[in-house]
Amino acid sequence: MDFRDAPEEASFRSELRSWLEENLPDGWRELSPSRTRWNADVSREWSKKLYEAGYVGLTWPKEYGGRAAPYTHQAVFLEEMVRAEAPEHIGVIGLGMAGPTIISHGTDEQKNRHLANILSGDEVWCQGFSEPGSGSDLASLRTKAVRDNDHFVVNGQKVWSSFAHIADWCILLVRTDPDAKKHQGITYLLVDMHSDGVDVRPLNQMSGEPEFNEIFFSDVRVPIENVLGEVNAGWGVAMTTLLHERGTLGFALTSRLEVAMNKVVTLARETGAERDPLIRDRIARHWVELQGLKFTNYRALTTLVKTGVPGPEGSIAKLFWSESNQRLTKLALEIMGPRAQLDGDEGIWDGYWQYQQLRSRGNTIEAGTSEVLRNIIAERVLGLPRSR
Amino acid sequence: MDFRDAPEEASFRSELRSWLEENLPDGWRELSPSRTRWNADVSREWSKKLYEAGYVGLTWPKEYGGRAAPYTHQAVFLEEMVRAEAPEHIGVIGLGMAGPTIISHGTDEQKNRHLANILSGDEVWCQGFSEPGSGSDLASLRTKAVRDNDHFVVNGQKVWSSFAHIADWCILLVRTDPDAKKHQGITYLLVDMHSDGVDVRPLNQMSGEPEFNEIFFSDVRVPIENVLGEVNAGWGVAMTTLLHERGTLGFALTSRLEVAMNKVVTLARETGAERDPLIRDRIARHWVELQGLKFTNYRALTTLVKTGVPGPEGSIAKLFWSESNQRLTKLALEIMGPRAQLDGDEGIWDGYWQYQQLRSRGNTIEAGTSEVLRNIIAERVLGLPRSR
Amino acid sequence: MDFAFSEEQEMLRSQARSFVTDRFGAERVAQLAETEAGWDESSWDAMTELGWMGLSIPEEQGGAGFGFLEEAVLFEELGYGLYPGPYFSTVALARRALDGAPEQLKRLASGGSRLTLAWIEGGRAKLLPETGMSTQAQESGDGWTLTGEKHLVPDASAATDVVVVAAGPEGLGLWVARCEDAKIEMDPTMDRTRRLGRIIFDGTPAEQVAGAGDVRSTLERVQMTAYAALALEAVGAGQAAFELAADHVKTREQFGKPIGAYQAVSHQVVDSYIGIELARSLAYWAAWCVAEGDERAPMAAAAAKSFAGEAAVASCERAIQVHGGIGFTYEHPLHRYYKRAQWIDSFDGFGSVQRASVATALLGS
Amino acid sequence: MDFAFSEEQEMLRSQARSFVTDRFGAERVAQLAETEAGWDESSWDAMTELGWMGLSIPEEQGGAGFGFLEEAVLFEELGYGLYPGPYFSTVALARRALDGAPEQLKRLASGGSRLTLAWIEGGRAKLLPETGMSTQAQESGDGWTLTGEKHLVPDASAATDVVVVAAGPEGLGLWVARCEDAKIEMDPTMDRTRRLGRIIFDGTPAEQVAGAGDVRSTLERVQMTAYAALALEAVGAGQAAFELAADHVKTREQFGKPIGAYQAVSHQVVDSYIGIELARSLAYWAAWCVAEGDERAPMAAAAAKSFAGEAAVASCERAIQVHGGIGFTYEHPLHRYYKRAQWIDSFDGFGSVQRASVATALLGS
Repeated sequence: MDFRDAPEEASFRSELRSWLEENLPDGWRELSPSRTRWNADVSREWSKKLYEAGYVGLTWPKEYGGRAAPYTHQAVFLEEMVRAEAPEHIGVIGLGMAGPTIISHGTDEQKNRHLANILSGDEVWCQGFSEPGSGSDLASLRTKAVRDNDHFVVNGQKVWSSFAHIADWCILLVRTDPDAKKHQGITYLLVDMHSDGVDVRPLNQMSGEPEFNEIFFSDVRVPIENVLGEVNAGWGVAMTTLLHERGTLGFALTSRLEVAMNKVVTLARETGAERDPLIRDRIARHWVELQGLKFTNYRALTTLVKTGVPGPEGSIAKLFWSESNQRLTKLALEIMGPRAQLDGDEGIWDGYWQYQQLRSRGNTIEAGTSEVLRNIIAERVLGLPRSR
Repeated sequence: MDFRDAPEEASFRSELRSWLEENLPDGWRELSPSRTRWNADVSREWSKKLYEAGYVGLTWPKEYGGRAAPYTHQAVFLEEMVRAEAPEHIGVIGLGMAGPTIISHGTDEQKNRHLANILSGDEVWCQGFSEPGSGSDLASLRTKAVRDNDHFVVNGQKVWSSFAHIADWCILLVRTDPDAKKHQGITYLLVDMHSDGVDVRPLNQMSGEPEFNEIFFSDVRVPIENVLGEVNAGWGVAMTTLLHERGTLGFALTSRLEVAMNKVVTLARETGAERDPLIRDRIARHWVELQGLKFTNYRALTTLVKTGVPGPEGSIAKLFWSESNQRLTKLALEIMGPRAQLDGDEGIWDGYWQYQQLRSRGNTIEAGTSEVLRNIIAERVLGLPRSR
Repeated sequence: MDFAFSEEQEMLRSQARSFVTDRFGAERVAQLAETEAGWDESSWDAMTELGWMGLSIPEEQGGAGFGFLEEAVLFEELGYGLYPGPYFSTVALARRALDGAPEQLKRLASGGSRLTLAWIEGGRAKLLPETGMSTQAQESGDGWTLTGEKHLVPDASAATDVVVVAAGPEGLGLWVARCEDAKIEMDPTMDRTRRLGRIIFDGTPAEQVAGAGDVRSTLERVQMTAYAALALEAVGAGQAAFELAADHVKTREQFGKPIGAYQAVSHQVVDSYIGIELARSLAYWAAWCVAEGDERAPMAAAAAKSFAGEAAVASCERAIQVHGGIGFTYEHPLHRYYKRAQWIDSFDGFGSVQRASVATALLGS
Repeated sequence: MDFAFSEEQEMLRSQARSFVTDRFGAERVAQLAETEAGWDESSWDAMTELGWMGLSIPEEQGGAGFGFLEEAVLFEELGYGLYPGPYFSTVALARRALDGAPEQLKRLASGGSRLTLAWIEGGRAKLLPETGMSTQAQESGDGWTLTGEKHLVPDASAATDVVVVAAGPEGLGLWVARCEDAKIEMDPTMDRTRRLGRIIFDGTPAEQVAGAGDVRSTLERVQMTAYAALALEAVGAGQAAFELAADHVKTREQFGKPIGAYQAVSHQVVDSYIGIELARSLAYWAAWCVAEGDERAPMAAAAAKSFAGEAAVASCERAIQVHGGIGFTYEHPLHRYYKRAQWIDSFDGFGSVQRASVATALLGS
């Protein structure tokens, strides 16, 4: 056990730290604790820069543009990104979900076509899993694809799709055998979002801003070579995606929580709430929780490095993060007292926390509701009987 | 709406207050915040005194020794008992469960035989419902009774029976038709605990003290006239008992919580913890919760007085009380800091809180687990679908 | 001992329920929230005609001569319907400072004014100011003028008149000014149905309604009435969210069953039910104490506001959770109840601020 | 960056697991808890033979020359097995004050002593005393004597020697005395497997082990080591309760299904799993920081103790709940884990006390 950097980790860290200092967009730090959040152009440019410097896809195989570095470098990378409060790569879905699934299940052609583009940010991806009628019960999906020679023709509707409005590609689950059992008639497609018949409509979230989208598919033709895995065997492929969504992504989310935690400390100082013993106790509680979560991720990572399989503790990350983030953003509002209602320009930090707090309510719904994640831990990690 | 006493409530209150001042056992108040809790002899004597003064069975019909007073008098009674920190009547099971069930379902003979004795404390009752194999799933009970001319012959085992070691009578659920459906072969018996073949063994609880008992029945003969309600129709009768256990008793439990709340305030003053803002916030939170619970009971009571049916809010009482009492007793230990581990003579107040805190863990299990009570509210009050 | 509203009060409740559901269903409230005004001014006339403005105003000033208990019924129902308009600022805040100003009460009862209260300045946010105020009242001829800037004034743009806490020559006092004589700038507020704004006074003419001798007791009355009113509104809003949740989980199916059949879902709905019922009991108790001038009124009102604010927020959060994604969208009404609940929760400080008052009453300071 | 114990440490863990499960199963612990001594003295010799007493003691004093990370493995496993005996008081408390007393370390490594620490007096309970002490150390010939009374001394009756915080002529210091030279009175303690007692010194001969110059830093080291050790024990005890719960709900049936199929039950078990896993991560981090003398050690240890203590208590409470009545009985082992978890939680103040230190590190005082 050693929490210090090994020599090659230390040199990677120092190289990255200098790089970030030199390359962060001008005025980024000053900008960051404001409501100004996500700008696709800035983000694309930054993603490219990160990629060109070799910081994207650290653990991916070299032949697809990665660096084949050990997983611990990814942890160092996230820590330094937090320290610098650097913006994230635009390709959250591509890097965290589509990419790893293509690495696991893709043909050489699919890998060559997509993986490097995902890393560079040239291909932005979105996810087409959920439907209005199938939320937690994903396998009840009804978007259908019918074979027409060397194409599938897709019709249906997907929902809660982040980035779909700027996405080039979509990982899409469709029903290809309506007569098969629920889990056995599903196929996993890679769909060009610029195809005819794809219609993206933004869905505004509670805060009023769009982030999610609905995607409507009307006779969209998808070439047969864009099937990922086998026809009608898409459920297993989707499980790979979800594993990454809840595992690897949970890891990155913990870094975001650390950024938010630091901002709460700053807020408490700025408002004088740091002198309130109730606030102090809650800040300390959050800090302790955050260390617990972070080091739990590291334990799972060590197991992954040593055995090739992540430790079962990894299943905790997304679940605990989401509930912790909800408590933390609410604490931020409480620190503001009666000013908590002031949003936008007149609010503290341009309404940064007002947005974050409302946004956080989605955390326990998206990417597996907390109810479903507890079922999964109960059944798959603890071996308890099924509850459905 | 009027939270003040109506004139007859006010005169009842003042008469009772004077009576309590004159009649409380010597030194009772000084004794009460110590571990010295429950002494059957003192309790019997006190129960008799209360009865003779006309304060037991306030709402029961006059022909059975009651006072036929409005339910609000019962509320005044409980408030004054709290104010005086007076000991409770010994017949908790008889007054709260057996008595009301006999009033609802009993024959005239059963009523005449038992009700006045319950009020006076001459008959102490216990409950024989739970079995080792049937906890929440009460209807799976297996203690059986076989008809033998004008008797039932009972064999089996009951558990978690408070007062059984001093009880004269038991309300007992037995299976009389093993071939009927689960809920349809059960009979409700009134059993003389002094019968041959009844064996009571104390069960020590976490604190080390006995309170519950196991009761073993070996060929116990129960006369046929001791069936309450009809043979094989005991499930419905048992529902009456449980309704009272969770409703009326929950009401009385709130009074106990008020006594405990006052003691926590005293403890905080004695230890200086009253100056700790974290403790102050928690004490205030408890006080607020307690008022919420108390006035919710009063609302249910008003509905009962006006319509003859208690309001649905009554279902909250036992559930919320149990969880609140667990938090309150834990707060008391935290107030003590490192001294929280000192039990008995060397502990603060002779280990009063140490006992109360351990005892409180049973509150969410006995008389319907919190899980079962939430199911009941979900299904019966809110009309949600069954979850079993 | 009687814990029920009278038949007349229950009739008022039905009237109010019809008013909000007929005129202010979820869709209508959503539309209004997106307009610049943020409310439907014609509703004020309708409510005046129903006699609601003068409910607690004595008959000699054109009111109905009832008390806060009647108004309590309205607060709960207007909270249930998320009524957008300055009823809270008028009746729970400003009206409580006007008992010594019969002409103002007459105007209010007749529908001639809509009011709010301005007490917050930069850096000081408590309803009961400890000392000083930078907003100044100066004598000018036979009247007064006000100069200074007030923040976080509820429904500032919907009000015609504003009661202002300011520093006069003799100390703190309360003055009423016309909004049209001041400059009003509305701020972006999370709850678009109850907005906050700034009012800038610059030699604005005003009439004094409370002097240094009774400003503290007046503001204490304002505070406890506001707390009780907000607790009632919170009960209404929390109840509405709870009902949406209970209805949704009965019908939405996943894995072949309505999701209300899963305990992880149904028990959340039960906890909302419990929270709102306890909050209701506290709010009714507080309302009665305020109406009767009971000595426990300040403590009861603080207790009710802290508990009901948090219970309503929790009820909305659970409702959003059991709705899944749809409950998280702007188009679904849930977020509007949530933002109102948060507005209430944050008023004059979140729950721990009111619990600190309760603790002082229980334990000393 | 490596978050795993070494192979050697894992072997030590297996050894410890066998030791506690073979010699100290739940029934045996229950028997011992009811005896007057409260523990099995012969276990000390066995543990000494296994080399556990000298794990972190330098080889020149007869130890193994390892560090706290090896001891950390033992604390977790002894917590899992609820080992009754003065290992915690010896190794986590007293041993940390003896680095300047090589003869004492030699005796300890050879099994010649069992130790505890006495720091609490009536009215003052913090491990780091702010000022003064009524217990006095006086020079007497070529040695010292102690006079005074100490409270809440862990495992006082099982120890042979005690390290005492006392006031000497130069200020606070630490002295070691023989327990047989003092008067020991054991107090009824909720956790019967780790009892607290009073030690009364009346001219008791003693040897000084730390003077005014380094008493504070020594006690800080004692405190952080104790916090880390207790966090590890809490993880062990909480894990044991969690396992009992998980096993029970898989087999206990109600309404025709194992109760673990009901989410109201299974999700409680999941929350225990999560709590214990996070606590474990914190405890390992704290152990490493303490072992390495990392600058974050005091903060990490305080964080781990506050979180793990509460997580273990919660794990036991959920385990009791899902067991139903049987888990609430004295004959079931659960209450013993629960009482140990509460012992840990209350040590040197409940979690909010350690969080206050964390807050000071984060926000200043």
